[in-house]
Amino acid sequence: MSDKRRSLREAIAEQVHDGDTIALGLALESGIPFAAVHEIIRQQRRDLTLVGPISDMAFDQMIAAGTVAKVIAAWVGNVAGGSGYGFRRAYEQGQPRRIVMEDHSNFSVGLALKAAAMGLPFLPTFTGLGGDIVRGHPRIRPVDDPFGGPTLLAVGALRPDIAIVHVQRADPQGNAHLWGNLGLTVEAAYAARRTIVICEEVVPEAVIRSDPNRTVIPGFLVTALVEEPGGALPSSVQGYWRRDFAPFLAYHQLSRTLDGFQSWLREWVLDLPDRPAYLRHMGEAAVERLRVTDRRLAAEANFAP
Amino acid sequence: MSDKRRSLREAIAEQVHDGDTIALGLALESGIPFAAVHEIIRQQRRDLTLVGPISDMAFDQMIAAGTVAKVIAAWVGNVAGGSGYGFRRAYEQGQPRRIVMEDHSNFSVGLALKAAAMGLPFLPTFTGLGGDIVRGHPRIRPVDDPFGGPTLLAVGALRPDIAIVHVQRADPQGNAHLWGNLGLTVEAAYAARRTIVICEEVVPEAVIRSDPNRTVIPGFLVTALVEEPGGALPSSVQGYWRRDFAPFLAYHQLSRTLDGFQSWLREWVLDLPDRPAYLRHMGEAAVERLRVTDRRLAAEANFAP
Amino acid sequence: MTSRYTRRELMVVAAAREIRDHEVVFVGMRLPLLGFGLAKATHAPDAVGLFENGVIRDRPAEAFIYTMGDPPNIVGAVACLGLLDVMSLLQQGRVDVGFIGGAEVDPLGNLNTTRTSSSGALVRLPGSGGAGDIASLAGRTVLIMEHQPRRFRERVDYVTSPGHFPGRRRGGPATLITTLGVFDLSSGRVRAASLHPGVTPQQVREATGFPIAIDDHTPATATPSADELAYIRHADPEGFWTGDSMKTG
Amino acid sequence: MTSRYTRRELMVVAAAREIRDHEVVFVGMRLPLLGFGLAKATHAPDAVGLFENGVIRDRPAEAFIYTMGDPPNIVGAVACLGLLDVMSLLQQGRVDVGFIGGAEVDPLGNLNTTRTSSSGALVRLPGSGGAGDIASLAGRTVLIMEHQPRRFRERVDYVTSPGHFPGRRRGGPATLITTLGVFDLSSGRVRAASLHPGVTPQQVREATGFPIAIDDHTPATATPSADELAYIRHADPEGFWTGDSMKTG
Repeated sequence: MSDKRRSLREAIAEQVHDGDTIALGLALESGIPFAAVHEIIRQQRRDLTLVGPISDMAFDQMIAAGTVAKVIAAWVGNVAGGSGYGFRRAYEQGQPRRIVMEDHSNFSVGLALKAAAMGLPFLPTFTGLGGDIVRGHPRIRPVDDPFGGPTLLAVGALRPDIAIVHVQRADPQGNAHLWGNLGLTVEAAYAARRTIVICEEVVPEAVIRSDPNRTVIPGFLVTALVEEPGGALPSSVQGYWRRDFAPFLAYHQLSRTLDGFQSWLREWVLDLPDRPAYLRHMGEAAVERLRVTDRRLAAEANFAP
Repeated sequence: MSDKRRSLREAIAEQVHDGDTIALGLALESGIPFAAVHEIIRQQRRDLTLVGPISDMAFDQMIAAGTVAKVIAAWVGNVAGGSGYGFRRAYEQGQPRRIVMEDHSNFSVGLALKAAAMGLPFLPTFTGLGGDIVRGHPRIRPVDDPFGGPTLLAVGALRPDIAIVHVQRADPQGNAHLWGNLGLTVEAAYAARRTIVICEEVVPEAVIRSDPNRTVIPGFLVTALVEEPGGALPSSVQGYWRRDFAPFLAYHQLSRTLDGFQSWLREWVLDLPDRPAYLRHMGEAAVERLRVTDRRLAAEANFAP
Repeated sequence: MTSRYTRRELMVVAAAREIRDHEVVFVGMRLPLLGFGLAKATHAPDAVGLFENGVIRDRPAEAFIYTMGDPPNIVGAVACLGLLDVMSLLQQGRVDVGFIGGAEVDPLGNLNTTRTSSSGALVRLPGSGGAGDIASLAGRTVLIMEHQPRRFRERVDYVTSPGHFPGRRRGGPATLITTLGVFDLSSGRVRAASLHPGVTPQQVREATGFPIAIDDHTPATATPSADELAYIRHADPEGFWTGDSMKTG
Repeated sequence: MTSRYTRRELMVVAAAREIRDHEVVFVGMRLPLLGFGLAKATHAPDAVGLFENGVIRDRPAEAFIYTMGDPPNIVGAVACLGLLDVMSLLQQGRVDVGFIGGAEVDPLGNLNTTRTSSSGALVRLPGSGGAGDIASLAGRTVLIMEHQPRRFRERVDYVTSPGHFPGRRRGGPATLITTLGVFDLSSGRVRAASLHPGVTPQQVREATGFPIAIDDHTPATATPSADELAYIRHADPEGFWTGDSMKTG
């Protein structure tokens, strides 16, 4: 089988292009691929469309760095602090550039990805009726129930060029085990033309095959596999990393001003070559405080035939 | 929390009524709840509508026993032998009674359950276009794509009165762990008004909570929990029971004639009070040959926070 | 006797009282999460909680969580599904009550968390998250708000989470819990059900940007019992969510 | 030299040759499953196999399986998903080729596995299973049939698995592998691509219930190599699927 391993720099360089539609932050507050977000900023991608449910701080950073032309999401901000100031500056003042916002609810953005994952032009729903999100929405239209029930809303399929997901482990072909929060990870990986899987550890295929029900993304959907331990920090990874709250609050404070954001950007993105350097910059003590060392193992599941 | 444990006899008596629409055999060839099938026959339910993808021998037995008025399925027969003679006698000659057949493909019957699971009147699909299954189908109608693409088919929601599923383990509240084949198990449990979970073992809740990603059916959807080891035999249960091929072939031979079926029915259903008696009638040696004693455990998954 | 408590502790108790036993609850973070835990610990031991990220719990996390995705919220969950799985259960009508909040509310119970020009300049807010879905699909919704004139508006600028509207299939706002009182929205009008101890009708009217019915016999919101306070302070020991300068009672 | 082989072994080899490397294959049971394993072992090491019950494998099961749900088919799978997950991938266009069989076929490649009156009385067949979905949605389909006049009909009684039809979105029957030969269906007509060794055009015409184009230069189906036979007999040691009275070659 083909080995899909790449460095994060290679994976972003090969697979993320200017103007691409990128789904990330799909598990909501956990497993956000911040290392990839920062590498995309370092590689100066432009005119990206970002897709996700609640993006936490990641979308705000990419918007404030000027990489984003459009956002398709249910919530953009900073879960710890509320508002995303980078998002607000772009939306309210066009700083550093104007962005187009396609507002969704978590359900509707999920259905848009699910429709693409199912190979359908749309999926019907009742969510949003009576509200302003769906009024004049470019991706949501009324659809009649052919069985005579009340009119529903059709959410049009959204097919990202690429999905970037962070998981606990994968084999060299990209067969990926993910546990804990799933959110919209599976739907996005199925829907996207290309999928980059970033994992805490690449494991022998026997580990993945020992529990095929844990494989949320089959390798044949994966176009690049990156082993990047701690690549989701400061967000959490079940069984591997605790959430680091301080950086969310610090970013929230700093990003109130453009200067503050620029200083954050230099210190944590532009002046660092890669994620290992980011972890060194955090300091070993800080990293070790976040590393999960306890064990609460899943109960045995016997697959013997 | 309320303890949902019942004997199989109690669960069928309380929850399965004449005329009910029952989904079972949802994991396809494995985990077929034969113990429940036989108990339903013993309790002489009538005018049932059966729902499932490929039912293997279970639907044939219920049809031949006269419990069934209608079948909604993609395939009815005996995977080991092909034709289901009980189904054929009922469909071709009305013996022991006429049945109505609603033909589906695996995908379309799955979408019918999924639509109900999602609280929707229908789900769109492209499957079946150009074929006879969908022509004049009571549950499948054309639906336009509101975004201007080609016309699709809408598969109408199918909400069973009850789903009966066999899993490896569950806690007393019915939170159920299932691994190996899933098929349409989850969709049916979500869609059904009531769900009977039959498990190999009731385990302490700590076992289930140690791996919440393995919980395919949350307990609040479960109306009765039955601990019935070997309740799926002769079908397999991953990690617990091998498939027993002989009974499928023997039934295939015997059921060619009505007399043959009646003799099978007496020996394996009517003359046995319950599943433990069925296992005793198989003989300890036969049962032990089928019991899985090897261990091929899923790789560790650490959920520590 | 009742010990001293904060307005937010009072709001948690009011939120808990909105949950009936055996109900399936779409739980938010902050006060509703504490309210769910309090209800479980008192009158609703068999309530079940769903989180929009796919987590299903029948008891609160063992450790304090800042977001629903925090690892302690997965540990001990009865199930951890996908977002669309819990949204499907919500759309199917399996969720009895959901809690939502917003930056602005109007008399129909419409909530705005998307954008507003109430203060003049356009302000972009984070957006719906799952709130619009809960408002659309839950059996009933309980709204939780800071009670301020600029937040209580005759008509919100943008309806992120729909309140009462003609042709609604199901549910809609039932109760509004604010920093000043508890209000009944079930009729599509705002009627004071109780005012927090020490709060006058006049204060409420001044803090509300639209006419509001407060009859003279409106009772005081029931104060937290010692046990209720003990639970809340165990669950939020630093007062991260329930701390409040204005001590009362 | 080629050792003796059965018609079914020949059909397995022909099925394997329909699979290209790196393709995603919707695998059936019996001969297609053996063909998938043979292709993996020879020219298509990176092919991936999907089963309609949700199993995804990149190599055949270690033990002989009678049904795709047998426990050995789960052991060593790369993924075990739901039925709708694999059907979604199929509908999305991620599946290059699928194998299906039937009781009756017609020149358009329509398959009937639902009901027939070809022999006079109505006979109810088991139905579609996943075959109708594969026929509708795969990038191309390969049909495998017993070659008998009553099965090869001008028009099948019931189209369970649609063949070529106007307005088809994608795919359709590409190849028909029978007990007598290999036929090209890609044009919407049946054209002999090869006849099995020892089979005459006359035999084929007599066994086919409709006119069929067999040009005089139609080659003989390539016979199994020793390695191919070795694989097949390792995978089906008892000849459960490939056993055949008529020895040839």
